[in-house]
Amino acid sequence: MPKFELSEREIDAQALARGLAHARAGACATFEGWVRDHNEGRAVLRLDYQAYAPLAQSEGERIVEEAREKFAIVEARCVHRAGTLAIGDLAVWVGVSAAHRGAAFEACRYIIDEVKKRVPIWKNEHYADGESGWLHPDNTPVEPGQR
Amino acid sequence: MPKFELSEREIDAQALARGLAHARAGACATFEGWVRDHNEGRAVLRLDYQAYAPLAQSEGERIVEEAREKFAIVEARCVHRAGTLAIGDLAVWVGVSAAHRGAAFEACRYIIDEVKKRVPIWKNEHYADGESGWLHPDNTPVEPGQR
Amino acid sequence: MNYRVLYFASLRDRAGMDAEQINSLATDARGLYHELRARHGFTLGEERLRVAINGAFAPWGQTLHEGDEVVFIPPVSGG
Amino acid sequence: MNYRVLYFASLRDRAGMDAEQINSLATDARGLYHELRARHGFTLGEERLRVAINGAFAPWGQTLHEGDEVVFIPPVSGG
Repeated sequence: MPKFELSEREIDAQALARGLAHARAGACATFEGWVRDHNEGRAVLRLDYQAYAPLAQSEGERIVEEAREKFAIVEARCVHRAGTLAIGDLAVWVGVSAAHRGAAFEACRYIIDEVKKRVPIWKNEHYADGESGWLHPDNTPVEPGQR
Repeated sequence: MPKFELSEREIDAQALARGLAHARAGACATFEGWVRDHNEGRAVLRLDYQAYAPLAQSEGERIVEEAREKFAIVEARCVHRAGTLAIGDLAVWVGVSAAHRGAAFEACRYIIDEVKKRVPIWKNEHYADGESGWLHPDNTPVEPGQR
Repeated sequence: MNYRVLYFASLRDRAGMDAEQINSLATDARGLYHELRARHGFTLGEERLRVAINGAFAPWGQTLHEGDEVVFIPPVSGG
Repeated sequence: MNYRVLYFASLRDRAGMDAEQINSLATDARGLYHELRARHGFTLGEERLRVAINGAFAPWGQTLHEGDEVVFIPPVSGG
């Protein structure tokens, strides 16, 4: 089973969390990224994710593998949505199980931070004023002229 | 709705997570504590939680309130089980939503750390060798003679 | 004076009961614990415990009143 | 040589296409990007981009071969 997945369909967080269970796991940390109704002070209506799928897949797998090497964890999974999402939709899910909570939290944080930095996925936000724009990792527009 | 709850029944993590949703929340961090099959090298069969319920309730609420004051979060909830649990059972659930992931992770970690330090709930582990024992916060036995 | 004392975890096991009504000359939780420790053979020292009076954490030296509910809180281990 | 170039995000919008086959004298990704930047009016400089060749990140100076798939990766914004 891949540890990282790009999904065109709704993410089933509950099923994913069940997949982390293990008798020696005493802790499970999860992170969910939801589509917010605003960014940098602008009202957001929806967004599209574009991805360079083969590289997103391999880079995502690499990140989860790094987390397994760096932290004493039992299981880890990450699923990122592609396509068009509405406010409140689950855009990315990360889950980590471990014997102890420190490793679970740290690995979960590591995975989402690295995914946002390195995985070739791009967010195009559609604003209430009719404009749209591709975003930077820091959530500012890619091209100053866009705003 | 109380932000902290002691529950004799199974915890419904999915319903709890839905309760954290908010259009301005872009991040949700959760923590689940599961009953492990071992502790300090001993095989664990099951465990009981005992609680001083009124104080557990008020101290739990205070902790969630502190998290709301310390971190820029939207919603936070914590539910802790009482009674007898089996290996793999969900013993405690913490969930925090926030505009950004840093606050969500930090508040979630704060709540579980403080709950484990301050809320009057005690874990009695039943071991494969037929013994049982009340545990310290560091998961070592309360009374040295117990082992 | 009369106090109601609740026991949890290892104190409950040692005392062999969940709770008791106690008539004591002790006027604070410290004095009351010393008395109960001698009676039940508790091994946990004051420094390992916290005190709750009527459902709220309180200092060891807080004056007790007739009918107060007193709880000695062993090191907790939830989560 | 012939290369296949894929475009994403703002580069796709500027180029007005998802992908193109290109015949170029460029022998590495740096040379190829300079050529395409001039053609499509890309505003992102090399220092803002990463390069992937045949589905793996690669250095700008890596020698290209006939039929390579080259992707210039704008700053990502998943999550």
